[in-house]
Amino acid sequence: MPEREFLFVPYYTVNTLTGTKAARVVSDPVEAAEIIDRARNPLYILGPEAITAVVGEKLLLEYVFEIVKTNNILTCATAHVKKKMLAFGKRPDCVYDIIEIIHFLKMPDWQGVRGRGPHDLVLFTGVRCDLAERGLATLKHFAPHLKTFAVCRRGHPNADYTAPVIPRMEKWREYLEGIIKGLY
Amino acid sequence: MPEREFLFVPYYTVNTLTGTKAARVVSDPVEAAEIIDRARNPLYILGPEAITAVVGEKLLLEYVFEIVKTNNILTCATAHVKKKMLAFGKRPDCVYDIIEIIHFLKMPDWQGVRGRGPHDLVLFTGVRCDLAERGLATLKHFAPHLKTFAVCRRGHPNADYTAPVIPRMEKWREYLEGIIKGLY
Amino acid sequence: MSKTEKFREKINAIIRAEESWEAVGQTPLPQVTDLRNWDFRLMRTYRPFYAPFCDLCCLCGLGKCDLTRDRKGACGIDIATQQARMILISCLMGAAAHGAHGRHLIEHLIEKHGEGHPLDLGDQVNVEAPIIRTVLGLKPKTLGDLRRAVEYVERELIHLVAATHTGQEGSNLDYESKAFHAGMLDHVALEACDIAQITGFNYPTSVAETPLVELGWGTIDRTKPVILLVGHNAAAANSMTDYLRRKNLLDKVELAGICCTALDTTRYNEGAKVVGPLAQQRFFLKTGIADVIVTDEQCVLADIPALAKETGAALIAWSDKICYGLDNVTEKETGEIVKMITGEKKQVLVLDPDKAAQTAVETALALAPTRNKVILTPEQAVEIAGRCRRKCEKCNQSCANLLPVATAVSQAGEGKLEPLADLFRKCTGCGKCEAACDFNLPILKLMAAAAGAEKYRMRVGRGPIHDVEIRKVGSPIVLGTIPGVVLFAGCSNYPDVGDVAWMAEELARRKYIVCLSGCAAMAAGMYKDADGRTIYEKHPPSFDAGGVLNVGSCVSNSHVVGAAIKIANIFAALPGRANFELIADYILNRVGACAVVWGPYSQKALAIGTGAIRWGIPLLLGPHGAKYRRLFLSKKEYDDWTVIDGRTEQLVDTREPTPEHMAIVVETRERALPTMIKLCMRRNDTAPGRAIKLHQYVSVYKEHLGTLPDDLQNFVRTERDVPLVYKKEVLAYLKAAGWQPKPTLSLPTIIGTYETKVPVSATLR
Amino acid sequence: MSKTEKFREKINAIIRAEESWEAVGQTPLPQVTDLRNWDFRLMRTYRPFYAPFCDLCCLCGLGKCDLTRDRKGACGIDIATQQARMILISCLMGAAAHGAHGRHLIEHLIEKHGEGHPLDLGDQVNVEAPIIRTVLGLKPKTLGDLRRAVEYVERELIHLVAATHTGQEGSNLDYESKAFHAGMLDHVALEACDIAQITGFNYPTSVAETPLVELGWGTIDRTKPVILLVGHNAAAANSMTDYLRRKNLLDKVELAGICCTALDTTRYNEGAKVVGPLAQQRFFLKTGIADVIVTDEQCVLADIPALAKETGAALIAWSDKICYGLDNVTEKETGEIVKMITGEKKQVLVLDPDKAAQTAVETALALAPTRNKVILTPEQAVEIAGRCRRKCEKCNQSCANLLPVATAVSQAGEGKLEPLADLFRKCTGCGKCEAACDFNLPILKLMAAAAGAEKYRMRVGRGPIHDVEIRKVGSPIVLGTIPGVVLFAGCSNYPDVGDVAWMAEELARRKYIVCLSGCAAMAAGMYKDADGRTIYEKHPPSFDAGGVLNVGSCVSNSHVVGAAIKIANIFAALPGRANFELIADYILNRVGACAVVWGPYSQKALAIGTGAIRWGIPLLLGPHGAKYRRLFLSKKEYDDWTVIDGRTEQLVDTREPTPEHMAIVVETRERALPTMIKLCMRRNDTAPGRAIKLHQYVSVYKEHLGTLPDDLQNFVRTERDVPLVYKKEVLAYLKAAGWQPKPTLSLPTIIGTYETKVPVSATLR
Ligand code: SF4
Ligand code: SF4
Ligand code: SF4
Ligand code: SF4
Ligand code: SF4
Ligand code: SF4
Ligand code: SF4
Ligand code: SF4
Repeated sequence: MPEREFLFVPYYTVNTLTGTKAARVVSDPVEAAEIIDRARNPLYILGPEAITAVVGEKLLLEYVFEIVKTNNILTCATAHVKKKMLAFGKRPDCVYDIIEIIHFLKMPDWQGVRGRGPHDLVLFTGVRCDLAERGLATLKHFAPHLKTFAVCRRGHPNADYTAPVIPRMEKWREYLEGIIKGLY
Repeated sequence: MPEREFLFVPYYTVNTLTGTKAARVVSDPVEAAEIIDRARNPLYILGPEAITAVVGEKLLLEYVFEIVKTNNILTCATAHVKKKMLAFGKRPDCVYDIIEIIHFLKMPDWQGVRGRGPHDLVLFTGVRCDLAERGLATLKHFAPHLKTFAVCRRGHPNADYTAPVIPRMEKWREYLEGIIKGLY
Repeated sequence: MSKTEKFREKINAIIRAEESWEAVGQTPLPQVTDLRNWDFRLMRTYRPFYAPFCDLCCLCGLGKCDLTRDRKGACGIDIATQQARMILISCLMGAAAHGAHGRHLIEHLIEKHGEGHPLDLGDQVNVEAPIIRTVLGLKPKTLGDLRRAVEYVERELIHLVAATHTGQEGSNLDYESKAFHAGMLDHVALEACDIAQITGFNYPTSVAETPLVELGWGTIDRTKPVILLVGHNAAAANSMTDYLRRKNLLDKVELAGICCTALDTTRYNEGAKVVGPLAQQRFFLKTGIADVIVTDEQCVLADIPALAKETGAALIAWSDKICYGLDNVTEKETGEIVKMITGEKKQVLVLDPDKAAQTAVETALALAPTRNKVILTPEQAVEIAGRCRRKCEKCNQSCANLLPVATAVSQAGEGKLEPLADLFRKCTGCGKCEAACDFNLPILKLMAAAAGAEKYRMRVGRGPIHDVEIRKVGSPIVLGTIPGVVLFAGCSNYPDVGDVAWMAEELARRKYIVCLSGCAAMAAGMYKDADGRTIYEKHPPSFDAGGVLNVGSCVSNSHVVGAAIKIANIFAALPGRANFELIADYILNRVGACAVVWGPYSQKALAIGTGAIRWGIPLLLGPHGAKYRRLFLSKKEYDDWTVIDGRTEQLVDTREPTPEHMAIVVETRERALPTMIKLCMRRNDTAPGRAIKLHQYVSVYKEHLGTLPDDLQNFVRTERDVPLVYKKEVLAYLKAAGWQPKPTLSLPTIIGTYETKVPVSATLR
Repeated sequence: MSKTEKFREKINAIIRAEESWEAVGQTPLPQVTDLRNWDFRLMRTYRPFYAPFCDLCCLCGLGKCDLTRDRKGACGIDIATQQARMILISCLMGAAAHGAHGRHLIEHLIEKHGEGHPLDLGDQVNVEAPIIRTVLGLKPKTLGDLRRAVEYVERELIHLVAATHTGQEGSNLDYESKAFHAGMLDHVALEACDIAQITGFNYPTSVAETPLVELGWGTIDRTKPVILLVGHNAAAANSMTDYLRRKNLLDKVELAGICCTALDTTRYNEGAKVVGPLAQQRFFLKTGIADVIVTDEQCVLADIPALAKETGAALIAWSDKICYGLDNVTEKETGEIVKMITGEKKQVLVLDPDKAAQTAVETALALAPTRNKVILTPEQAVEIAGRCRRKCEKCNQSCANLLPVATAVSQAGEGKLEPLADLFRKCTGCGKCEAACDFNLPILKLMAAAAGAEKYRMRVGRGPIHDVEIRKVGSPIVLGTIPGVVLFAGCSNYPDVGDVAWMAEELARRKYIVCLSGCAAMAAGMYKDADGRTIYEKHPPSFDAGGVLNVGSCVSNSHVVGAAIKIANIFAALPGRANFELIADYILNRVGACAVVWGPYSQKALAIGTGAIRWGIPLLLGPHGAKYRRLFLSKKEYDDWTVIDGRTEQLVDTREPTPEHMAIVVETRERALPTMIKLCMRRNDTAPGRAIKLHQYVSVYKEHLGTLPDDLQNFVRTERDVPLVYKKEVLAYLKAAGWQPKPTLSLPTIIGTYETKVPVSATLR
């Protein structure tokens, strides 16, 4: 049976159920890798779930390490993530809490982390879902100059790109590994 | 290229962009015909666009006549549709304005048009889109005992079933004719 | 909390209970729950109908909450209660807008005239404030007394706003009762506001035949300096008139207005021009005809600063409601401000209407000669429209009024301008089509070019209905021989601007009394018959059968409700003072009136409409009204229509659904017409009266729906109700429909069918 | 409109300007735009940050409007302005809730004591109403004077509500300025309300060591009749205490409360029990322990009627804010009402707190013996949980707090109850998991069974900070040697209820002054150390370094703002009367205080927080706070931090981002701790003071983030600021970071950096 299609945005926008701008689902991790690869100056934002969530045998954080390694992607440690990163011998490129980094990202003239210039892609992993969603809404409306990608198995409608909803842990591991593979 | 998939409803409902209950798109007119066919006591609500919109060589109204004929589907003429129906020699089974008929349909114990018993499916064609959408929202929330089907080329997220958005007139004619063919 | 002795004393002092003009009734200065039983009684017959505008609630940090499939919010609220809560919030926005407006105007006029300044509505009006009298129990004599009325509104309002907080009311019915309260407060504010300005600015009052003024953007002479007034508070505009008059410049400068400021400016200065209703705001701003834009409050586009910059017009904002983030230059000298505007191109905030007025005039004089006001010609329009890629249809998709913009524009590109001109009459001016167009087509300017600069005329708002008029029409209205009073009020969110003139004309020629206000009063004037006459030039301006009245701006709506009250109070001599239920019951059962908001959009119009319903006046809304989320509908013949016969005090099952609904949305004007006629029927109609109403009903129904009314049996009580002309066919129809005669009552009342302190005997008199 | 002579006279009369306790400042009874320049100045540094909660606006009939991709609404509004408008609406709901509550309480107490009843806060408090004095310019002496304060709130409020109507304000900054105004009005209402009840009910005031009362649902003796009080208005509860005392039943009936009614009841009756904060409302109602539920107003679940029916508890609602559609039986005899409740199982509305009180007691006595209150045992919980199909995860998906419900329930099914007990501490009680579960698992009851009935203790709310305390701590706070005052306020929408106790403890042991109110005051008590002591039992209750104070209910938050004002007014002897800007500037630059709303949900908490910001007090919010939609953030070191040196009147670029933000959301408690410490830094800190603050900052940062603070260079001005313990590593770090010394100021002020009538010299005293 084919997947059912639901209509959220009809012909007349006055009749949209809510909002016409929803995230594009990136179901294929290879495509996800391509999006990351294409970015000139991506920034990876790490939230506290990254240091507690276990995926397969590893911390979620460790998958992110793999992803950022490939392209030398800059990282931002939010909340109290930094300490755990140090424990793995990694230093974040900057430390802000989630709202602060979003505040900077809103400014089109901000020269970005380490002054490398404006970021064109911002990845999110491990931020508390409801808070991330609000932050993504901020960027969606007030940072048209960049794209956001929610690498989160719960899915984020307010991002530009989102991982699909992946309830099963095993599939989530596959997705993450697929991205990493795609990046090499 | 495959159609892009957008995420409106993520894992956590607190993060839905919109409500979680959107219409299912019935792209295949054969399936549309099946839905109509399956109904025990459907009611077809006709709005004023049905008497002005021309599809191919005919009035939209005339397609509806074909649809209701097959199954002896009861009709409700809203606004000032009745007069035009009479001009075609057809009498509506009841006359209410759109809000009134919806008010009755909300009541689970209403014995329906001509007292045939509660309706299980309500079809809409030709009602002003924004008004229909509000009426469909009423039924979605307050008439869980029946299903709604928007036979409208602009699409209706608040219905249970909706025709897809069909900007081209030619395709719309095909869709309508497809339903009629499917019903015979 | 219940009212104790001490509290009662305080009330008595506020309303001067010792004054003996009438005995104080049951509900002086009613608080939030005092009329709750009345509201619940109304809702027993007229149930709230909800059309949720969204499935979610996003009002607090526990959400957002999905309320579909019987889900409740984290706070426990359900979808119906949430809708009612939004309704209350909207009504409060509306009531507050009027209340705040009233407070400012009253203080402004007290500054000028003193709080002891007597209210004077002329020799035709003795019952000066029927709403304030009935609701508060106060007979206001001075501007200071009007302040008391507004203070009452302020005092009540905070409790209603409080009730919208999360974790307050848990019942949709109670939210609706509170919305009714807000609606009633709104009416108090309206009345206080209009009486204040009539008194303080000497607006027309005891005369029906007010002057005709010019209407339509074609009437504006753009070779003169043009000041455009946008909003609802004419304090600055009237000050401009004074200033121009003092400087002998009255005919050198064009004062043109949009929305109610326009209407109220013409009540002060018949040389002022009315551009048109809200729907034309964006379009007119885009033409660049205005040299200076002066904004006050309400229904003013939020992006006027950008629009003004687009055309090089100056912008002066003077209300604390709309400051646009501008520098507050109130403390500076006028000359200096003018220099800032003309020299530095600054847009300014001047929080003083008199200073804003002088500044506007001086700026217009300085600026106008430097501006080049060129309007797009039809030929240019065709050329520009040629750039349209019809296939994209982005304009259509964004259209707030679902219009076929793409077709019209692309046909214009082929030289056919009619569809675009037609679009102009249907367009509500939202501007979304333009914003959506990837080719930056200036769609609104194209429309204007296609439509051309029409000129119309409109009668100046007359204010209150006169007591003598009431005495004259009281009887025919209550008996039903004047078939009804229809008030067209509210905004210009129309399917088609022409609808109002059409409906008003249809009713006037059927001898209804047609009252108009606000944007509707303008829209009604925007149609000319074959002889070039507007509706105002064709029909008498008196409150009598076939009359067509512009009562004034939105705040003047109070006078039509006031007329209904005065029918009870003056004609029927029912005691009105602090007697809300008694009067509302009278109106509901005996005054054949309804209110029509054909182009609803604003929270103010919702508040007005909701207030009207509490008074017993049914409300008909145009299609956009469904977005208000809530209506009040009966189940027609399936409902219980038992009332009390005031003479015998017996319950009588009338089996007669009148009025049929208290708030309904109708899709087309052809359907609206018979619906209004039905909504003007009352249980009290005498047989001849009902026959007249049914005559209209049948004739209209036949014309637009092709047959006798499908529900005729519901409204014929005895054979004597049957209109003569249609007797035979109606009788045949009734027979076929299994019709049975119904009881008729000469004193129907719902007092006594619910718990109230008002005795049934009070309805007698 | 600008203020004229006559208007000024009216103001003078209201505030009794002739009284000479202080000269009247620049802004007596400020109107909507009077403090706009101050607001705009704040927002120049602290820009509004918006996180839209929805892409649409659905507030009027022109919509709904899609505001994505720079689209504007039909009214011209853009997404930022629309967010600010929603913020204003929310703040108004909050301010109105407090204002209406205040009005009712004040009238209630005036009924009892007369309007001339003098305010008396005891011998430790002379500046009785710092907020009212500073904002209005009035020194209130009687209950009647508090009414004046509330009337001012009512008068202003209507203008703000009006501004939310469509077609009003077009600037997000102006909406924010209006929201600040609403927040400030909220504080006036809070103060008036709490002073009234302290005076009228004789609550503790001039004593710091108030009694310890019982907290937690385990403290409730369900063998007695149990009356549960839900809401924020203790009028009925206190009347119950009186009635029980009169009848000698005080120890025969359990009075238990949830939310602020609980807190205020214990201020009157130390035998009353506190069940817990809002988050436990649904859960406790589901246990069925309450025999009678008495609802008043605010933060009361909308579906209590259904919940009460579920357990067979009686329900009495007595507020006009929450009528639940119930029959109003206020006029009936108490005995009769009790019969309706016990006999007919009717839920009733009694709009009189005294009658509601008697009815509740009598009902509880009659009903309790007939009820069988059985609580689920852990064994039963395991059995029931066994029905869970973990795979469905519907509970998780609906969880408003994103909790792993499915895992907890299914593990419980396997006999492991700890995850469920843990869930209980994180659960905010929204009830959505239960509603979503297709197997109808009673998840809340399961949690309760797993968590067990804990017992805690809480100190009774103490009311105002004493003038003597202020004199004592004024200097160390302003110099910075007391590192800060942190107020934990607001709701219980926590990621984890344990966070509050944890943060409060961390701060108290670092010698911060920790104030608590409302739900936060309860949450802080819901943790016991190894010795079984709650935070209230470990720390002194005085307003001094290391003190932990429960100020009282939500309305008592005013006393902490009041303390900051009193530091300026009493300690620094700045004239406060009608001098808002002067005082707020002092607080912003010199009083190291911040407010924390860790579990934000309500519009009231938003209003309180927004008001605090206008006073110069930064706000830290827990993660749910992002749903408020708006924060105020600086650009840190990238911003311009120029201020004026009050002594030299010269501009000085301090390059020091303190306070760093005015409203920020923080994700975890570990991150919150260093953030609070930063938000307590002020430009005025002396070097020793700053060294103390930095010491705390460094130690906390190291502990939770593993290194020296990444922004340490921003807060070290000279080497003397460097904390001794970390001197070496800090200096090395600073060198590496390219740090340069910054100027220090002893009298920093932003007065003079924007247009204001307050002269810079005023800051000097
Ligand atoms: S209620 Fe309105 S603002 Fe809120 S989510 Fe729905 S559409 Fe958006
Ligand atoms: S008010 Fe109620 S329904 Fe709305 S978001 Fe808050 S908890 Fe949910
Ligand atoms: S401006 Fe007029 S035509 Fe254009 S989208 Fe709006 S309503 Fe439609
Ligand atoms: S959006 Fe512009 S180009 Fe496209 S159809 Fe409309 S007017 Fe033509
Ligand atoms: S009628 Fe409506 S749109 Fe027109 S001015 Fe009044 S409120 Fe505004
Ligand atoms: S208020 Fe403005 S943005 Fe909101 S629905 Fe109305 S027109 Fe659209
Ligand atoms: S009741 Fe508690 S666990 Fe259940 S959904 Fe709500 S917050 Fe989550
Ligand atoms: S919804 Fe019910 S059955 Fe499903 S996982 Fe949650 S508790 Fe278990």
